[in-house]
Parts: sequence; C-alpha cells; structure tokens
Amino acid sequence: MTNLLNIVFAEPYRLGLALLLIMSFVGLNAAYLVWVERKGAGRFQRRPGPTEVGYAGLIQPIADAIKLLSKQLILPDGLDATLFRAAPLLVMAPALISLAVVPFSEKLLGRDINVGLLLIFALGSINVMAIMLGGWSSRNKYAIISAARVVSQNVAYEIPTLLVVITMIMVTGSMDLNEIVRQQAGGFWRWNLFRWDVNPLAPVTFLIFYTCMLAETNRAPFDMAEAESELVAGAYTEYSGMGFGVFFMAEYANILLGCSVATVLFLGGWQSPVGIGPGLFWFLAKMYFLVFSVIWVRWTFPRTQFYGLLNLSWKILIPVSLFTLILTSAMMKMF
Amino acid sequence: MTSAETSPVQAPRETFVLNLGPQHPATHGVLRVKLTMDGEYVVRAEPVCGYIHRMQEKMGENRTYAQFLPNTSRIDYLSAMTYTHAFVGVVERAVKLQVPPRAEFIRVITSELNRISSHLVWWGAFLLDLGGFTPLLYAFDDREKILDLLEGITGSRLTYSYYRIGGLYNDVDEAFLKGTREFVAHMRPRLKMYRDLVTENIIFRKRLIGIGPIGAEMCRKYGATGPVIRGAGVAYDVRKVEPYSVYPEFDFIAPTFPEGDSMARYLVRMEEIAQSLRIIEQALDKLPAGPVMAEKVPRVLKLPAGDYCYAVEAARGRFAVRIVSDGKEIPYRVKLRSPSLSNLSLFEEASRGMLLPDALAMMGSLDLVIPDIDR
Amino acid sequence: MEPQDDAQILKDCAPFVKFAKLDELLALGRANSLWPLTFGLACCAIEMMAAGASRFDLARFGAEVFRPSPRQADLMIVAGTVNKKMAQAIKTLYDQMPEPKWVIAMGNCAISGGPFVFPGQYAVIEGVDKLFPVDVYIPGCPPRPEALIEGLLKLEEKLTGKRRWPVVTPK
Amino acid sequence: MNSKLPLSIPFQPVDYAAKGYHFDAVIAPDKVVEMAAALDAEGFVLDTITGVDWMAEGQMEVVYDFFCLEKALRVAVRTRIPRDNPEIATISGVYPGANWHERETHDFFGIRFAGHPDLTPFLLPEDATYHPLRKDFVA
Repeated sequence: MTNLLNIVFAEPYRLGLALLLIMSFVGLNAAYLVWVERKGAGRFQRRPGPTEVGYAGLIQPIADAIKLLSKQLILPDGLDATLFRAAPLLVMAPALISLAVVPFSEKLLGRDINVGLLLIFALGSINVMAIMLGGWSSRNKYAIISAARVVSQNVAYEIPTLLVVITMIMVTGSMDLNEIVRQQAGGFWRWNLFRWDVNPLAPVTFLIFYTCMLAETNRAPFDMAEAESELVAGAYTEYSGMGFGVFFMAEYANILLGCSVATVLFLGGWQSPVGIGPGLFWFLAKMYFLVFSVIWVRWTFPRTQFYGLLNLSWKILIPVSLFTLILTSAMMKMF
Repeated sequence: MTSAETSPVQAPRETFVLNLGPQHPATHGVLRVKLTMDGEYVVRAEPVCGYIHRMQEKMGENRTYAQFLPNTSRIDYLSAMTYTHAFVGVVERAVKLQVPPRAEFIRVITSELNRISSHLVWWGAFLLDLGGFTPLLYAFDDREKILDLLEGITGSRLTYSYYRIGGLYNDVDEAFLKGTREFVAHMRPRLKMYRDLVTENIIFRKRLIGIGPIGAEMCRKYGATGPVIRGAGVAYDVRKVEPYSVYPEFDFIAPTFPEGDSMARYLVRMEEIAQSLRIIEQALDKLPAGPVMAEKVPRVLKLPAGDYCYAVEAARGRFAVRIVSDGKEIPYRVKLRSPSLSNLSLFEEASRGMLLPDALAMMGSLDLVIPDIDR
Repeated sequence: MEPQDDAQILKDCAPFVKFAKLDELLALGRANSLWPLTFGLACCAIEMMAAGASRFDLARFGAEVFRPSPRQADLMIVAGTVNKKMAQAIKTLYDQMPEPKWVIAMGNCAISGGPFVFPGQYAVIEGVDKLFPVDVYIPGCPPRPEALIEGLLKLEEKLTGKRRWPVVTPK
Repeated sequence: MNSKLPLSIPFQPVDYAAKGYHFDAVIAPDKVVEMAAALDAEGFVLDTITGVDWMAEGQMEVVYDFFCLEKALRVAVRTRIPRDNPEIATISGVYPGANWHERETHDFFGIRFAGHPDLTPFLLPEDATYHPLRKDFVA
C-alpha cells in the first residue's frame, strides 16, 4: 500500500485513507468473527449454529448490527454521562490506531514507523482505562467490581507481556514491525518461534505472550470483566444498544490486534513458511488461525478464579518471562 | 490458597450491599441473595426466598389426593418422578394398598432415569456457573435421550405424573425397555468422556478443590441431605438407611467423599449417575411380569384420621411428605419437606469470608431448584 | 405538480424502482436478532434451556444470545409462575429493557396462573399481561421446545408481517 | 455415633409400616428447647418443623420431625399451644437449620417463636400480615 499510495496521495490523505480501510477491515472482521464464533461454538457443541438468516446464517451479523443501531440508548439516572459515552469509543480507538502500523504484507501497511511496537503497547494500556471508565461511570455495583478486576488483571498481565516483548526486541534488535518480519525470511524454521540460537525458550515465550494476550483482551478463560455467572455482564451491564455493540466490536478488534502482533513477533508475519504464495495470504492465514484458537479456547475451558489468574501472572508468568529475558541476554552476550 | 485464608472478614473495613437476584444468571431461578460485601469478599450472604412461592401446601388442603398428584411433579420439576413417588407412597401407606411388584420395579427404573437427567442438568448448569458453556449442551444432548424414553411412556417431557395411587398410569412397552438398555450402554462411555473433558481439567479442579468446605456436623445441624451430606463423608441415603419401594433388592452403594468441598459434591453426583445406571440395569434384568395397577383402588380415597409420612431420596436429597388426615376426602394438612430448603439454609454460614465467585461456585454445587425451596 | 401526479409517477416506476423502506429493514433486522433475557422462573425455564440446547438450537434463528443484563435484551421470555412477591421485580426488569422490546408469555402460569389458580389463592399473579403487554402466548405445562420456537416464529411474523416458513397442517 | 432415644422425652412406639415413622411423643410447649437439646446430643437431624391448625379445638399444633443418619429411626415430637396466643420458644439456638423452618411456620400459621433472630416473612411478600394456612384464612 505504501508505495502505491505514496504516488497517488499526499501524506495526511494517505493516512486518513489507511485508517478508513482499517476501520472497515475491523468492522467487517468484528461482525464476521462474531459469526465465526457463533458458528464455531455451535460446532463445538454439536449443533448447527445460525443457519436461517441468510445462507448459513451469513446475514446474521448484519441483522444484529441493524438491531443494535436501532435500539434505544438508555442513560440510567445519575451516571456520569460524558464518561459513559466516551468509554466505548476509548476502547475502540486504540485498537484501530494500532492496526495502522501492522504490516499486512511487505507493502500493505498504514504507516511504516520504526517504533511501531512501542506505539502498540503504549496505546494498548488506554483500552484498560476505558473499560474502567465504563464500569465506573455506569453507577452499578457489578460494573464497578468488574472495573476493579479489569485494572488489576491488566496490570498483572502487562508486565509479562512487556518482558516478552523486550526479549523479542533484543532478539530482533528492532521495534519496526516490518523489519522484524523481514528478519524472519526463509522458511518457517527462521521464525522467531524457533530462534533456539538466541532464545532457547522461544516457544515458551510465545505461550506466555499468547496467554497474556488472552488475559489482556479479557477473553475466556480470563474473562473476569464480563463474568456472566458472577457479575451479570460486568462493566457493560448498563450499556444498551450500540454502546454495548461497540464494546462487543472492540473485543474482537483487540483480538485481531493481539493475534496480528503475535503473528508478526513469532510466526514470521507475511513471510511464507514454504517460500511461495503472496504475503497477505500468509499473514491472514496465520492471524486467523490464532483467532480461531482463541475462540476454541473460549468454548472449551471454564473461567479461572480471580486469585488463580493473579497467581498465574505473578508467580509463574513473570518469573519465567524474566528468566527468559536474562537467558536471552546472556546467550546474546556469549555468542 | 483458598479464599477464606486471606479473607478480611474478621474485621471488615467498609462494606456495601450487593443484591444478587432475583434475576441473576447464577441463581438458576428467582432466588435473591442479599450480600454484604467487603470488596469481593462476602461478609454476610442472606438468601431471600419466596419469589416463586406457589402455594403447594395450601393447594394440598383444598383438593383430593388424586387431584393433588400433578402438583407433585411441579415442585422439583427436575426430579418429578421421585417427588410423585413420595406422594403416592404416603397415600398407599395410609390406605394399605399393595402395589404390584412390576409397578415398583418400573418406578425404580423411571426414578433413576429421572435422577440421571436431573444430575445432567445440574452438571451443565454448574459448569455454566464456572464459566464453561459447552458442557451444558453435552449434558442436554444426553438428557434428551432420557426424555425421549420417558416421554414415550408418560407423554410428558418434564412433569410426568406417571405414578398413580396404587401403581402406574400405564405399562412400559418393548421400545422403552430396549431403549433404556441402549441408553445405559451409551451413558457409560459418556461418563468417562465427561471425566476426561471436565473433571480432569486443571482450571476446573483449581476452582473446586478445597473451596466451600461443608462439614458433616454443619450438614447435621442444618438438616442438609443428599449429595451435600454425602460429599461431607456421611453415607446417608434414604434408599439405604430407610429403604422404600424395592430398593433393598439392588446392589448399589451410596457414594461418599470425605473432603466436604465443592469437588466432593461434584464427584458424588458423577458417581451417583454411575450407580443409577447399575440400578437400572439390575431392575431391567429382574423386572417381573404382571399388572402395574393394584386391583382394588378405592374410587374415593379417604385416609383414616392420623398423620402419615413417607420419605424418598430425590436427586437433591431427602424429600418427605407428611399428611395429616381428619378422615375426609381431602387432606387436613400436607407438609412437603424439601431438600433444597435445608441445603440452602447452611449457605449463610458456609459462605462467610469467601470470595464472590467461590461463593457462587459453592451455591452451584448445592444444586438448588428454587421452586422446591419456595413450594 | 399535483399530488396525484406524484402518486402516478411512483406507480409507473414501480416495476423498475424498488423503494426499500427503512422500517421494513429495521423490522427484518430486529426479527432476526432477538436476544432473550436470561431469566428463568420455573419448570418452563428448563424447556427454554432445552430449546437453546443442541437438539432444538435457537441459534439457528439468531436467538441464542441470552443476555444476562436487561439493558442488552430485546425479548423477555416469562418462563414460569409470577407471584406477588416477584411482580415488582419482573416489572422493573421490563422497564429496564430498552425499546423496542417484546414479551413472550411461556406456559400456562405466565398466561393465566395456570394450575396454581384456585378460589382463595393468595400468591399467584393470574397472567403476566396484568403487569405489562405480552406479544406472544405459548400454552403448555410446560410447552415443548418446539412450541417455544413456534412462538419465536410468531413474534418474527408479528414484526415483519411475513412468515419464515409455511405452516404445515396435519392431514 | 450410635443414636438412641433420649429417655427424657416420653416416646411411644408407632407402627412404621402404617405411619412412616417410628416414635411419637407429645410434650408440653415449654419443654421444646430441652427436647431439641436432648435429641441434638444423640445426633439426630432436624427434618422439618410444621404447624397444624386445629381450629375446632382452638389449638395450634407444632410438629418437629427428626431423623437419624445411621439407621431407620424417625421420630415426631408434637406440642400444642393455644390458637389465640400461639407462642413457643425457638429451637434455632440448638439447630440453626430450624431458623428457616420456624420462619416458614410463622408465615403460614402466625405462630410466634420467642427468641427467634428474625421472623420477617420468608416465603410471603415482605409486607405480608396474613397467615394463609390458618383454616379461617380468606384471601
């Protein structure tokens, strides 16, 4: 996209167009990932899932969207209306902006900047704050409990995530996502997932990143924010209509982002594992495989207990990721 | 680390009241729990009942014995067969009706099928409480097979009213007997699959083991029965201790687990499904021929003055009917002793100092049917 | 131009131009995305769960998204007996649901009090339509899951004016 | 624990096959706490507490059912109190499980359990003042 668009458009327009494309990409994906989730859940549970609304239920997301858009937006009495309205947007926006630096193929990326990784993780923390705002401004006890949970959960999981990312930055020596992908050229054994030479625990690093990604996107088995059987609908309890719809979409946008970053960091991004095929195809294939695994996990595991979740982070993930970091730096120093 | 160890409840700093229900996904019906909380710790959990009080005892006092019979399958709708069994049992006992053996055997078979279907619903709903959605659908899939069998002979999926005073509504057919054998053969490997899929899951084990301990003494003080007391290591099962119907003829055990935590109650129920399958198999083998209705059932039933009791082991524990008769066609007083009420009454004491999700997991492990509490 | 001419032009164009009315689109969207409130009262709730489970699968019609919060639900399935103690709570739940919203009264208890009505009864509300408007009534004690699905189709029919499948009458 | 019948309560044997319980005792209303303590010491479990309204005789009967965990041993203890002033001591101090049974009996019959921690309506609405299972109750 860069080269082509550079010719046609001047910089500000180009970025605007890129954001527009990303927004439609995310919107379409969020809608159809819901469909995949519902279909997938159906298959995991020996039932057909949506079938009647359009062929194989393909119009289902559109019907849902029409309904949510035309639904009354209730502002319950006595809440902080500004924050209540801002929260869904604040959840959505960082994911959209972050996707602008993700290289979908060598050429197809919104903005090629050399601190892309930094940008993503800097924006990623806004997401948490937004859910907290939503919960807090709702003036609902369930929502407040949920907000408190989200904050402590995300604080606990930011640390191992960042430790893993630092390890990867050390391995690759770059914060430029495209550069990281370029380094992994030449077959799947060159992926960062298999960089035994500098990081003997590379697959473990990937697993830690994957777990943290599940936790940070509030997906099962770490879906404390929306723990249905405990907190009704968690931070979203008071949101109706599209307010809830945007939260719902943001969840999928964040999954997309998380899986994209995992693909870039560990699975070689748009590099083909066997040396053939277009980059975009391989990137999407890898990313959607990860997305599918996220859905798979959700419909298989029960929810963890809250202290179990924090114990996992503070007692296992952080020490292990610290150890990997030290080990990697030692390896790099020695060899 | 269990939640009670780190609980600040000994000296709560600042508390707030959280109203759980009457519409809340975890209460499986319309129970309301008034929670006084310190953060996420439960300082006091006060169940508020009565949101589905349906006057069952009052209705017992203004209709005849036969007319009250359909009500019994609507008290605990998941375990309708056993509840009807208790009611027909008490009337048969009072008017000294001899029920034909074939009818008693079929009662045992259907009661045990009903117990399995009840436990399956509980299993799915309990996993739903823990945030796992898929097992519910697996459980309902197997449950549909039982419902097909029972529907074939009773005409109803849930509220059977299949037992009549003096016997049964009708005899079972070949399709039922064959289908039941097939179901037993089908269910055994499924139980193994459930174990592999859920019981061995590490997240699941961590959420249950050591959580929500209920001791034998607490069960005794509150009158908790069924899987709750057997999960505390006491082998109390009405079918064993106070045998009724033809249960003494079968070889089965009342499974107990001494730990008293949520896991023990879970394992008791899973083991009970296996034991029920054993009973069904033996009953099918021994099923005698003959009529299914006693010969001389009086058209107008009048119980001699006095009071009569009959207790059965329902899926949730001991269910007892006490009828006080003054010699008329309608009872003077019908008292229904529901297991869920006694099982829930210990919740306030047992949940003190627990974290909210743990307390809800423990409430799920008590297996409550709210209309059974409220009657 | 005279208004009659407008009408005439519209009529002339009818074979070539389709005027998709927004209302119809909205109705179609709403009818195909009825999210029920997770709200079971008694026996009927078990059949409601069964309707959502594998054999009957409400998901086929996009109605399996049981939302625990009334703010996100479109449809309240009153599945069971409502008594006087519950009446206030259920009315609050109805008020908390955002417009447009629909109610299905599932089972005899929700329709009329069902088997629990007798002279001198002191607890049961004799029909939830005494509390708020009801769109579809499903009789039965309890209704089978198929009946619930039929009720859902009836509600869709009410919204869109069209029936999803033709009705098959037994010969 | 091998439960036996406490000697302090005047138990009469009953035909189990015909009635469904083994022993029956009628005690004075002021002896209920003593009775509960004696049965508790022997390891009995409280099955249920219920009332019966004998309107013709102007009395309320309170029936306590107990059962035993190890063997088939079921006892009923009954006591009668005047209908115009139905008051009896609570046994929820001995059996905490009696709390809800007594509240329910209070709901249905208006029997006041002296010393009970909380006699607010249990199954009836919070503001209910009627007692539906009394024989003279009119809705």
